[in-house]
Amino acid sequence: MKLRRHVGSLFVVLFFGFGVPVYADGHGTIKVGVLHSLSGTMAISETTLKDTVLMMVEKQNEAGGLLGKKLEAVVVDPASNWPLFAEKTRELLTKEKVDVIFGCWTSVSRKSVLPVIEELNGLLFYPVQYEGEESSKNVFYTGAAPNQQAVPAVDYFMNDIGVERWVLAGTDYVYPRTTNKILEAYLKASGVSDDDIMINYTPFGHSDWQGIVSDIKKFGSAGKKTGVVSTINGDANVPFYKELGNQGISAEDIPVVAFSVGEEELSGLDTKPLVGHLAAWNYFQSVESSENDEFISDWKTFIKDDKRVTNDPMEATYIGFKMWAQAVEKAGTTDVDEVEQAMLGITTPNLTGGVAVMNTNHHLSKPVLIGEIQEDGQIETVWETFGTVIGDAWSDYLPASSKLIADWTDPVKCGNFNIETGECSGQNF
Amino acid sequence: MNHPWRNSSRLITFLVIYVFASLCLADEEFNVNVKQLAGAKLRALPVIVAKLESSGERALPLLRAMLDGALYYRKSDKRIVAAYRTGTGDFRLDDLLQGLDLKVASKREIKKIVVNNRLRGQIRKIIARITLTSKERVVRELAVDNMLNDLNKANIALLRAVRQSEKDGDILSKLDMAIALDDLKHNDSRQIRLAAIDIIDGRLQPVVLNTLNSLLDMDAEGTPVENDEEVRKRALAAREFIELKISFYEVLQRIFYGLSLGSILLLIATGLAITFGVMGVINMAHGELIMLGAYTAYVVQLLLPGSIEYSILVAIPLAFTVSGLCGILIERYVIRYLRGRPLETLLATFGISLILQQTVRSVFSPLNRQVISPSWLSGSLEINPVFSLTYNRLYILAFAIIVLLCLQLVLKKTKLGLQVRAVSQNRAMARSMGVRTERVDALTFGLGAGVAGVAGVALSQLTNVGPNLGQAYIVDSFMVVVFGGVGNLWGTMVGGFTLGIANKFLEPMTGPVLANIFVLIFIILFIQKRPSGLFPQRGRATE
Amino acid sequence: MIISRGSGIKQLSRSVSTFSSSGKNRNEMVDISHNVILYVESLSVSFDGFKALNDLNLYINNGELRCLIGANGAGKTTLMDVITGKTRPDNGNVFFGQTIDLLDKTETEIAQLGIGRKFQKPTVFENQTVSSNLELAMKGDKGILHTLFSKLNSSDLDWIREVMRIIGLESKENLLAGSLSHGQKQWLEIGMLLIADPRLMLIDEPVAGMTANETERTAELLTSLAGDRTVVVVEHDMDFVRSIARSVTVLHQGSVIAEGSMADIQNNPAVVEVYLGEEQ
Amino acid sequence: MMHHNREVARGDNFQKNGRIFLIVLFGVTIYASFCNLLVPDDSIFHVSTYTITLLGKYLCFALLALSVDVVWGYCGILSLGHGAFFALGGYTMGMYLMRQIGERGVYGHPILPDFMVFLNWKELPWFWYGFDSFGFAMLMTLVVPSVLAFAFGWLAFRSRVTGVYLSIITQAMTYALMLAFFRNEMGFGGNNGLTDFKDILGFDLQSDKTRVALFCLSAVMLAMAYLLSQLIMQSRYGRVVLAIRDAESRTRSIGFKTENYKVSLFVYSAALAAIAGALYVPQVGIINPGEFSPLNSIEIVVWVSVGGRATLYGAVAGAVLVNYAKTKFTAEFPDEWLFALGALFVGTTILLPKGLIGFFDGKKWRSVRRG
Repeated sequence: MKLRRHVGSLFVVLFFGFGVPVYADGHGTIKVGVLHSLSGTMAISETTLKDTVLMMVEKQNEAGGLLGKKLEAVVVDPASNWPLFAEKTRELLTKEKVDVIFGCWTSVSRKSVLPVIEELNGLLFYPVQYEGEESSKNVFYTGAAPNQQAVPAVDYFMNDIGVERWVLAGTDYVYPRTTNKILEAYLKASGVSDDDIMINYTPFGHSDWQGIVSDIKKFGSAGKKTGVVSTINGDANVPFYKELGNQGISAEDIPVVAFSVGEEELSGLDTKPLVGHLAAWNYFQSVESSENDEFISDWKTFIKDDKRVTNDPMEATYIGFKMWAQAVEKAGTTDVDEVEQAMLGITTPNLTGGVAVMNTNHHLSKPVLIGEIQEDGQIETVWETFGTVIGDAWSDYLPASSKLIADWTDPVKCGNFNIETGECSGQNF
Repeated sequence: MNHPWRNSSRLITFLVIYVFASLCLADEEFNVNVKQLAGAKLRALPVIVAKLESSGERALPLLRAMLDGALYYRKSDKRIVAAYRTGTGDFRLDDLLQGLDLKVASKREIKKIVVNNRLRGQIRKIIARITLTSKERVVRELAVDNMLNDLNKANIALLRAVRQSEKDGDILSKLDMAIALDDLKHNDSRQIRLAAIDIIDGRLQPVVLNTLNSLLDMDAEGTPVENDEEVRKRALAAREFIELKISFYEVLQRIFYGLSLGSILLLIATGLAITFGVMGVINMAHGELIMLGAYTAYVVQLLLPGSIEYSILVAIPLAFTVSGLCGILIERYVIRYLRGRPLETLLATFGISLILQQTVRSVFSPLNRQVISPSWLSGSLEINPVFSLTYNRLYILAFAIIVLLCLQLVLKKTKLGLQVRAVSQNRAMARSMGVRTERVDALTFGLGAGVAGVAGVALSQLTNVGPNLGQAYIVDSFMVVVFGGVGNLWGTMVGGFTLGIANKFLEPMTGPVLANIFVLIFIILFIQKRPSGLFPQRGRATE
Repeated sequence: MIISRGSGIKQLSRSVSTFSSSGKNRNEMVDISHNVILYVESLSVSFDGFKALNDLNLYINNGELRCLIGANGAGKTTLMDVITGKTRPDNGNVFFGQTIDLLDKTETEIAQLGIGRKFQKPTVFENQTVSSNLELAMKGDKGILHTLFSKLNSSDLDWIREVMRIIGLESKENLLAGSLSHGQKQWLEIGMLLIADPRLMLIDEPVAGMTANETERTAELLTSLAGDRTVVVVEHDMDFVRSIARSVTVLHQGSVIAEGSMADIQNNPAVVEVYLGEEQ
Repeated sequence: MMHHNREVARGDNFQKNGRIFLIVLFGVTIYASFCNLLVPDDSIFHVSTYTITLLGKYLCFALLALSVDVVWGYCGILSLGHGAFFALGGYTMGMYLMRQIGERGVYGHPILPDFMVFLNWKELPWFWYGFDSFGFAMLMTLVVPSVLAFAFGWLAFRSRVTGVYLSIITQAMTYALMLAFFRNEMGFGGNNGLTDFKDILGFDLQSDKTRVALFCLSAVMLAMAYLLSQLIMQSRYGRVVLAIRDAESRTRSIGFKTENYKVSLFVYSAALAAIAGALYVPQVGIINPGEFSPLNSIEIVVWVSVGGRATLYGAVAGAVLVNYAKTKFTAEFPDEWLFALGALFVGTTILLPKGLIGFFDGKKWRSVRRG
């Protein structure tokens, strides 16, 4: 009969464990949810962002908190498991009752979170460069849209380096696919012929680049200046650059501009073979400004490691956090709807100088920088846009999305408003 | 006929004065130009750098430092220096003008002269032009190679001039080729053009093929660029020959890629061939043991910052020890209790793999760690312009085979090997013969784990060193062992190379993902035909 | 615990005849017109160069009780493996009766033809009860759908009880087979052969690890089985062989070196040299 | 001699524990549904929708674990690729849900799902036809994984691939499928998979009632699968399966075509896994190729092992327990939870070879003996 009791008590425990609501000490604090993977494949990138949010919360509390309350960070680990992202979002919103969430890195995690955050009317700040094609009422996108990263990079290649032949190399997932679709359309619109574009996709974590690099070498030996636009993700970059170096392809022969390689990735690899290759971001650690100096020194103090670097998604997190704090002050509440409206038009200084503006499509206006990778793993700016670029939720270069606009002010109030039919489709609220 | 003497002495006097004066002037000009570098905007640099060319060899150290990104200026006096990071994080300075050692400076005292790609390209060309007459053969050859990519009029003139004095056969042949290419494009004489085709026939440099291609192209009106029928025919034949040669070397190249991928598969699978093949333990933590090896390489470089060149050699035995000890611990405290339950070792070792991953993540942070490739492992052995063998792959290929041979020696020739084989064949009998089976088990597992660690060192030269390193390889390594035949090291080797080459030959047709999928499907089907792999262990004992 | 000796044998023969009449008419399937039920001709098997069977010839008559003896590695078990389809030979023929080529058949088909085998190491289904073991071995439709829906009818149950009595395990019906003693497992295994009503029984070392008493009972059991069915026994225990054998075949290094009655064999100089000689 | 008693009582025990399990399952389902829908939010007894979706997920995992237990626990086939069947079931459901979105996608395309629109696909690939019908989709949920399981099992079991080899090729199978589904050209949404579902059979997926209904449905399916599996395992078929697990060659030698048994059981198990996947997808709102990852499949096996093999309820308990632990750990020790999980796996394998259920079972019998 003991078994019966055990099985029984097991279920009773589970049962009450869920049935009894957790009375969070939510009266005196504003809760900030942190939804970044701390284990699994994405931990490598996302852990840093968790620490960034924690640092921002600490700073804000030192400065007296918000609305007279202290901030409290609630950290969970969605473990690089996409359905778990949705579950943890629900947990943060219903169990922990957080007022805002900073989180997600991959597009798929954001897509997984999206229905939940819309259903429960939460607020998510998404700090990573992504493929665009989205604008949700409940999400603010502080990373770059393709027109704030990829398109300027191609412009730079075309006009300043004189690239005529293009390799679009990417990991096979949505961000590279979409970005390359946009770039392909953009290049063709600029008069590049099909023969001069080579598109190549590889799986996640691809490590054997011998064949592809030699294909690129061959493609690049046709006598025209060749450039690689890389949307290769994460871990696959190291073996890719090593192979480039070893096969004797230097940045002068065939430069590579990457959208996913930042200071943090560089700190984990031998930069020798990368020197001279490029990266396009909205932020480089090397940019000299007083805000940046302060941010870097705060970060090094917070993380207690003088060697740690800063990167673009950290800046995006920083901007998002600053904007949210301002919006809460402005709205006088953490109520999502009011904060959402207060967010529109909020400005905050960029770490690279100038100001970032939150547009009505929930995307930022930011400057675009193109830099060359240096021996020390830093990226030196070699080119930057004149002023800031407004983030496009919907690309002008994709036939289906060129008809859509996002505008969260009256009278449109829609993330995907079709200007031809005048309809607002696909909203979950 | 005394005059000449007088004349010549006058001439000499004149020359000496002239040279001295011009040297002084050049010196003056050089110094002025160099001074401009300090604090110059990136946009202004190309003009300044272009002026340096006239200073010839004098400018070389400076240009080379600039190319390496080591050119700085001292904030205090705007003096141009070459700065190299020392072990302590400070910089050692060299004054490029006076050649004086300025000793050490901290990062704050100096500022880098930023170089970008375009500038690097420009500098490389300048260096090539300057060093075209260098005394060193290697430098001259490099200069010629660099100029081949940029055959403009001025360069061709320079090359033609150098052609007269050059003695070295290899360099001469390259010079001839460059001149021939120019002739082919610009010379009006049919004879010379035909001779030029003869010269470039069979050359594999991309510029040759490109020139032939453009020669054989049609222009905008649809008439051939080359209007001489005979030349066109010869050019066509030459192009075909070159393309044939290229495709031949491409096959060789593919085979090499396949062998190199196979050597990676072999390395990661060899350890498993022991733990899984000989002991029957399904070690899901195998990948993590590889990862430990890679981290060992990282730690070794951390501890010996001054000797990166040898760090890998130090890391190999250390990684063997670290992973091996870890393996012995796993055997001693986990696997020992699961004897006879092979499928359950899978579960326990899966748990261990999670623990090891998280341990590494806690100790070293979840970020990737930097393992520097020593220079002898970088670059490639260029056999011809379309066929080269990268050194790191070449060494790893050799290394994989050496590891396998050593292991084979250990298993066949040593007492431990004898005992290992005895225990794997008949445990009870071995024990009754006085073999300490428990010790043998621990050592066998340790051996397999150690080899995994060694594989980790090799992988650290190719890919990221991070907590997820091992996961990426676990499925592959099991496939290789099963394909080759469990318990058979030669099978593992043949299996690894076969799969590697198959993968690389499929890749151009299907792309890397489908190639991988096809190889997996092939293995699944193969196992149906030969349930015990390529080289099965036969006999009643296997039933 | 063990049924009394005399009545056991009687009941056995009775029950065996019950089985035969209730089973399918096997003569239709196995052509034994020449009175030979098993032909093994020029059979060779090698493992990694080791010749386990070397050009072996063997004929077993219908209804015979034959003993195979030979030293370790003489090829006895391999021979059984080949007959039951577990091992494929390099060359040679194995015929069941005149017409059925066993080398064409799978293990299952061979079993369904009525060739039963008891393994050297007793293999019963240790996690199932004695009656369940017998039920599984029972003759009948062995297809998936049948086993999924079939229930034991009363005559099936009678059979099972009958066989349990024969093998002396009737009181152990609901015990786990794994909890039986070594000897009991051997009997259960013989029972599993018996309940399938086989034409030919191949029995590998039936008395290994048995007490003298158990051995004696097993000898009686096997002797009583022969006649209506053919029994081939592989055994090391010479006393046991002597007690049951009517004819004996001696294997050595994968070939037959002698065949005949026990007395013949004992006097055969070749056998004395290679086999009995070794024993001394 | 304790051994004997134990076995005599085993069948009985099996049924009794099964009954307890079903009662608990029934109770929890009714209680949670009631407290979610009818008890007001502010009451202490209210069960949040979060809890409902969580429980729903656990039930799907429990069904998945059950399907692995059927082949592994009872037949000794250690499949390290069962996640593939689960994911395929999930994809068929996901395809139905995608088609249900209709014009409500962000691009408002009447037929093509969003991911096809922005990748410039012009028309629906043939394999998406029919998935607008729920009946067809559900049929495919059963057919696709079953066909794969049949083809795979038929090849593998007929050539007598067993033990470790089988485990490793099942792993290869799911790995190959994962790579294939990651490819955007496959037409299943690549890495992002299928997401942004709106409704199922006309019911809004976001509403609490639909969630509760799906949760209840999961419970019902689990109970049905449990009962069916129990029936199967108690039939003679079930005993043949056990016989194959313990002595396959003996089973073959008494005339059973063991490969047929293995294939049929494998197909049955795959179908259960697929049903679990189909129930899982609408509740978590996403299906993507990550579900095919070999590590996921290993985890399923770990659940069964932690719970206890060849008892059915052990697998269920293991799945619920490990996942509950994961939920708790990832929230409470986000940095260290892998240590705990890893230690749990190592610990149970070494210390509790029969899983937690075996541990309690053993305890029970020891106490009987003492008494």
